[in-house]
Amino acid sequence: MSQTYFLTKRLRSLVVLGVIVLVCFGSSVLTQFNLSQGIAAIPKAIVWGFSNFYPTADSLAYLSDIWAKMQETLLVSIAAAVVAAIFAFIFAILGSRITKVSNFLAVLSRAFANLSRNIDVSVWSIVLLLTFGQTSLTGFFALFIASFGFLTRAFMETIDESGTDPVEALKSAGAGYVPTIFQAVVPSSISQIMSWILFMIETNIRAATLVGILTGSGIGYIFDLYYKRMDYHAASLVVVVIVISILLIEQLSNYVRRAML
Amino acid sequence: MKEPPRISPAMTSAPAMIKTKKLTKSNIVIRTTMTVLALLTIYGFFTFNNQNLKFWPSLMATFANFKTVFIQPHFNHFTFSQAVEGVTVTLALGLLTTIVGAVVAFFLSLLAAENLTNKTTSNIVKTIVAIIRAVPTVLWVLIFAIAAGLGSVAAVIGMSFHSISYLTKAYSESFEEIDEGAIEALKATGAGWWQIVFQSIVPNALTSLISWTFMRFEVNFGVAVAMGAAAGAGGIGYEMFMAGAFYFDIREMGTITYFILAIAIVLEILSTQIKARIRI
Amino acid sequence: MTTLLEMKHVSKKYGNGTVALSDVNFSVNEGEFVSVIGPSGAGKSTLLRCINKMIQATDGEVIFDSVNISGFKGRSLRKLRTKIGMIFQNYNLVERLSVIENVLHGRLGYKSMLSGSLGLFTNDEKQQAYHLLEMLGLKEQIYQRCDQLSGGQKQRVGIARALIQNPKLMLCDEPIASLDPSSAKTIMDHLKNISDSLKITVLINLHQVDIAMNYADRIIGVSKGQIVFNGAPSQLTSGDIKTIYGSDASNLMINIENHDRVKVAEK
Amino acid sequence: MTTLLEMKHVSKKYGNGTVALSDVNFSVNEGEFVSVIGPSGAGKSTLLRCINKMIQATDGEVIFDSVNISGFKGRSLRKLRTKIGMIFQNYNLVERLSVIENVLHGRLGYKSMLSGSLGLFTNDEKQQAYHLLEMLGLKEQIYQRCDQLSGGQKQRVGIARALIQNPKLMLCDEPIASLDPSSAKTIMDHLKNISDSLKITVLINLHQVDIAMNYADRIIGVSKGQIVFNGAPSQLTSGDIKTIYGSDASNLMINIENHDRVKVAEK
Amino acid sequence: GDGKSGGDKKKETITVVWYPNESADDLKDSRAAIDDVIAKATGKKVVDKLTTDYNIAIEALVSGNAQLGLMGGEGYTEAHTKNADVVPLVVNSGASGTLKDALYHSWISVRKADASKYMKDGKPTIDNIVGKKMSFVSPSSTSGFAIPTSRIIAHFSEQDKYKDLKVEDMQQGGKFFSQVLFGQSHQGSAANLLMGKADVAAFMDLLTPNYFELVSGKLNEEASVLKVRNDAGDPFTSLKGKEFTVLSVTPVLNGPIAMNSKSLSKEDQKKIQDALTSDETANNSKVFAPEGSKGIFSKDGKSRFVKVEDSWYDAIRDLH
Ligand SMILES: Nc1ncnc2c1ncn2[C@@H]1O[C@H](COP(=O)(O)OP(=O)(O)OP(=O)(O)O)[C@@H](O)[C@H]1O
Ligand SMILES: Nc1ncnc2c1ncn2[C@@H]1O[C@H](COP(=O)(O)OP(=O)(O)OP(=O)(O)O)[C@@H](O)[C@H]1O
Ligand SMILES: [Mg+2]
Ligand SMILES: [Mg+2]
Repeated sequence: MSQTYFLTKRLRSLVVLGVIVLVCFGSSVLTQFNLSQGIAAIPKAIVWGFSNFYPTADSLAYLSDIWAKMQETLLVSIAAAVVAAIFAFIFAILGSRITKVSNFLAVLSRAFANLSRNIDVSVWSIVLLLTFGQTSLTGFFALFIASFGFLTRAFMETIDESGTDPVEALKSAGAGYVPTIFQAVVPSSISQIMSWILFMIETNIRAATLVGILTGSGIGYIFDLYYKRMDYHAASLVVVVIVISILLIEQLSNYVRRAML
Repeated sequence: MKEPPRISPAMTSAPAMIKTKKLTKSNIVIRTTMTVLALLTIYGFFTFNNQNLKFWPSLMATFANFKTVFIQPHFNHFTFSQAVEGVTVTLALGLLTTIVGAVVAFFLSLLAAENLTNKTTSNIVKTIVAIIRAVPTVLWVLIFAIAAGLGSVAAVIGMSFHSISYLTKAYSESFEEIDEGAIEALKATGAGWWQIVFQSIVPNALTSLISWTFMRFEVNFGVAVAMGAAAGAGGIGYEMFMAGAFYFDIREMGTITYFILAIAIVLEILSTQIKARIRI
Repeated sequence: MTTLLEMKHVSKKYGNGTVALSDVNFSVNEGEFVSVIGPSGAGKSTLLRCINKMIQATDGEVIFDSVNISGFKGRSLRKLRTKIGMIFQNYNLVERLSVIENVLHGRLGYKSMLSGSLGLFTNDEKQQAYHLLEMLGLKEQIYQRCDQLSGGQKQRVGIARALIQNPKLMLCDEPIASLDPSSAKTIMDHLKNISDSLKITVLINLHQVDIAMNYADRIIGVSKGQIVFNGAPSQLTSGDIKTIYGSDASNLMINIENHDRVKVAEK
Repeated sequence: MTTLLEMKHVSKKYGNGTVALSDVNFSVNEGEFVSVIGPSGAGKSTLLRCINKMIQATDGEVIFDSVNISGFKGRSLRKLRTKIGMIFQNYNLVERLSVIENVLHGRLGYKSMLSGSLGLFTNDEKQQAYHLLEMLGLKEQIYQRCDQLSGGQKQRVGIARALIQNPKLMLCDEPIASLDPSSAKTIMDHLKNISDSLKITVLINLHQVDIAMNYADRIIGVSKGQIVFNGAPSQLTSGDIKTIYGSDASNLMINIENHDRVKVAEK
Repeated sequence: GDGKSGGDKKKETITVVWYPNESADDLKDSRAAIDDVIAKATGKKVVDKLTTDYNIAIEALVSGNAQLGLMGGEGYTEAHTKNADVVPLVVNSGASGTLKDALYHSWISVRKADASKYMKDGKPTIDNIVGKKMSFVSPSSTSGFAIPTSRIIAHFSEQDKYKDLKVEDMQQGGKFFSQVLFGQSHQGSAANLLMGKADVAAFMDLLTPNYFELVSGKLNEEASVLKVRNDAGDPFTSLKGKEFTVLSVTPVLNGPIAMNSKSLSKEDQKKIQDALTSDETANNSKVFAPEGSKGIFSKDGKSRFVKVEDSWYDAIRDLH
């Protein structure tokens, strides 16, 4: 009776498992990754980390330098998220099913957001590096573009989810387009939107490290500097500062998120 | 406007001034957050170390560059097939880290889910994982690059660290959402812990496990690109770094950008499709 | 008696080809309480929405207050809509805002873009909102957030929002479908009360025939996009019900013989 | 008649200080159908769960099948649990899995870690599952996913899962609380049938006193963690009901005088 | 790609790590030629590891993840400090064919158009580089960072105002310089200057035959002017003909091909050393590129690989 049912089910699981193993194997060959080396690397790394990668009393002298850069990075991350949020909001309004003005604009704004979101922030950094050089602005713009793409999509979904109902009600009361946006769409989605912005700030701080390494600004730059100088004690201090900052920001935004509900 | 209200059954007098906005805690928090963020943004713009950069000319130059990047891509230092190879390597890096991450995260998340272990274990695992997550991926890769060697080993292990911690959080939250009853029922039949995990927890959470994993795969592709660029991990990202930061050949960057974009879009479509399908 | 609303040969065909209304003709007098009944998908919602042009009719004319509004657009349309209040099955409130803010939304049609966007309402308007809420028994909840209200309370906020528009006509699209019987009765009583005391014309979609018969001055039966009954509740026969609802009329468990005219609470 | 279960001075105090059970004593004979009734929070669920040690009693002894199981842990506990089937108000099925897979979960207690984890069941076990499902009228649904079943069907899957354990005792925690009356009757009939024909002892929490009286051989009344009634349904008086449920007994709309013994369907 | 079983495989391949400068695409043939010599000598497979970071190359040698590497002097001494098993194998000589002139030079240059601003009494001086935008190669580069910074510090610390000038002050803008860039390679640093991103740049003379040619003055003399060759590859393709003036020239010891002696058998060490120092290699035009062609090393007189000891690099250690 039930043999074929269980057999097909088991076969399916085996096929899925087989595909995963195959993909793993293929990827390992392609990237010349060697699992045994990889596993061996971990204890090695831990040993290396404990013997080299820790802040020393000497490295504490760099703390003010590091903190200054961390501050710069925090500000860049926040500014990029906030400015991106403003643009993203406009694009999301134009792109959302509920509030779109015309189909053409909606498609256009979606396409634009997709473009900026699907190209990694590292790509933008390198292009921007050519014109803005090693300045905070390079980092700002790189993060801005990436945030913009992500937030546009997030906002669009938020607005879509906030529902047509209040919009319909205001429309039927004779309210115009702009007042409808501000009186129905914004209040319905504001807490979600704020929550996305906070999330974006967190993401940006992480990405800023990468962008900083690529473009020579902020906390990424100073890590890179110490790292390339092989001053691993100072570099580890940078990591500590980053970790503490990110954990703090996470806690803070979790608090705000809960309070906003 | 209009005449005063036509409706006036016997009414008590209303307060002379009526405020419409009542400051609830949530409104206060939202406004404070908004104000603080706005102020920090403005303050940020004033403090940015722009080194006498001429803003508008630079911005215009950037647009010109974007135009070149997107309108005039070309091949120079590498061929089409090399670009495909680069993309494939990057994809493979992304796949590998996702799979390694998913497998390790699966077991860790069993320890991190409060309903599967005890609160202490769960908190310890969650804290460790949060700290690992707070270290940006690129730093993991760079740290491993020195400590453990070059190229893909460092890249895969370093990138996996972040995947593991991210997925551990996501998976354990999925596990915690599972109805206590599903676990209780199997416990009552005399099933052991692993049996409960594989017969109840996994099937129950499968949908969200898969959807989180795919989401992470999308992210990991981007990370793999970035690691090629920032940490020399190879693949298309490395080519991009060379083209952009070493050869200053933005037209070639355009080619690479298109490759990356194409894959990213394919991945997104794939992941949306899969998510839609497994939800059924 | 003056005619407030007249529909002449109104048809609506949706983009996907569904013919929701075909050649609908009827008129409503000022102060009348008219209930539209019909099975699901008959076109009741479409009919109501064609009146305030939330949906653009494909064909025919809608005459409101002696003006042919079929071609209204932009400003004139918005101005027209201030004269027509609308009440929804799902209340359609902005849940995160307070009760009074939601009520004041009914004034947006009268305001400039800027003051509307910023939510700057005059003291008069606020007083009016206050009195309406008092009248509807929501004095205590004025500053409460709407997501903390019960369904019946939400619908009363919806009514207040429509009333503050100073409408001549109220369109109600299944206003009690989501409510428990006791809240439903409260809402119907309020609507009847408004119609009686304020002389506001009410056009209401209902799917409970018995309630429609209890409250309405006139009943319009819609089936497959066409008006198949138009007359006083007392004229509605089992045969008509069958025409409106098709052969499954018995499933509706409607008991027409045996209904009492519910006394309308005079507050 | 042999005693299957005996509770001696069982008490349970939760971590937060709530005393859910205090000095509970009773015994259940083999094949008996015993119903536990009592108001919400009385300790019914706690009582049931102390038997299969899903909750560890703070004090007292539980004797099952002549063995004191109070100290059971690990393997011996799991083995004990295979002898005690449990049925839940919310069915507690793995919704994504098929009916037969859920039923086979009842065999997990008998399997090794590996074969259990991988879901490798023997042909015998599958046959048994099939027959149980057939008996419970779910032959058609065998390969259906459980999220596609109705509540009544889900509960029958739950019963099949418990039965495949070959239990001596079935613990049922409000098995019909989420069901409509007709499905509830089917489930109660099945349970009674199982008890009668398979000689499985059934201990069932119910909050409908009338149903308890219709089906049970004996009723145990729990109030505030203590047993305040223990006897045949026919001995239960309005006074007892009041003792069990407190002064609001009238709110329960229980009509003890006037109940018929429902005939148990013999399949 | 090579597959599994790390242990055995590792011994059959020799990994050579290259600095970012030598990782450039147009030096591929040159790298291959050197790999070839090593492969022929040992009979083993030789794998290239290209890097984007100096320190990854250094750490690779230190940890034994790579067996051989062409390094800078500064990088070598750091590697040796971290792990004494890292020792120099050979170094490329100067025109004499001996260690005596196994030197190259570190330059500090400015664009020719701006050169007049950096003149004092008709002679170039670094006095005016204070507050300018500076481009170095990488913090772990010898000629692109260590040498020029020590030169600058030595020059300025004579003045009271700059008495306490430290290397740290050179690494970040806003201290001594208004901005500090790192080109990540000598090519990158030079390009920073010629593209106008930096006012002053430090890089080495060895870019000359491949990318630059002399316009006036003598090579490796202060005040000499050079321009980008017309056939220069990236990153100079869009900078053809741009000119710059060398303000300061400091000699630097050539960097060795170093090895991690623990991860390479004695036998192989000898074989490689012999092969590299052979006449055959010295005459291999792919390894030592004659004038007009591109290579990692250029043929100048009798230039060849010669054996070198760790102590030879004490001169660099004295810099600190
Ligand atoms: N936006 C739309 N696009 C296409 N068809 C639509 C649309 N809205 C409604 N319809 C169709 O038009 C017909 C009439 O719909 P309408 O919503 O007016 O019915 P109704 O009488 O209000 O039904 P209900 O009682 O379920 O609310 C239905 O067949 C419906 O499927
Ligand atoms: N895990 C727990 N921790 C603390 N207190 C608990 C816990 N579970 C139950 N209680 C408390 O123990 C008492 C008995 O609870 P129990 O669930 O056994 O009652 P019940 O008779 O099953 O009620 P119901 O009919 O509502 O299911 C209640 O006061 C309850 O609040
Ligand atoms: Mg409708
Ligand atoms: Mg209970």
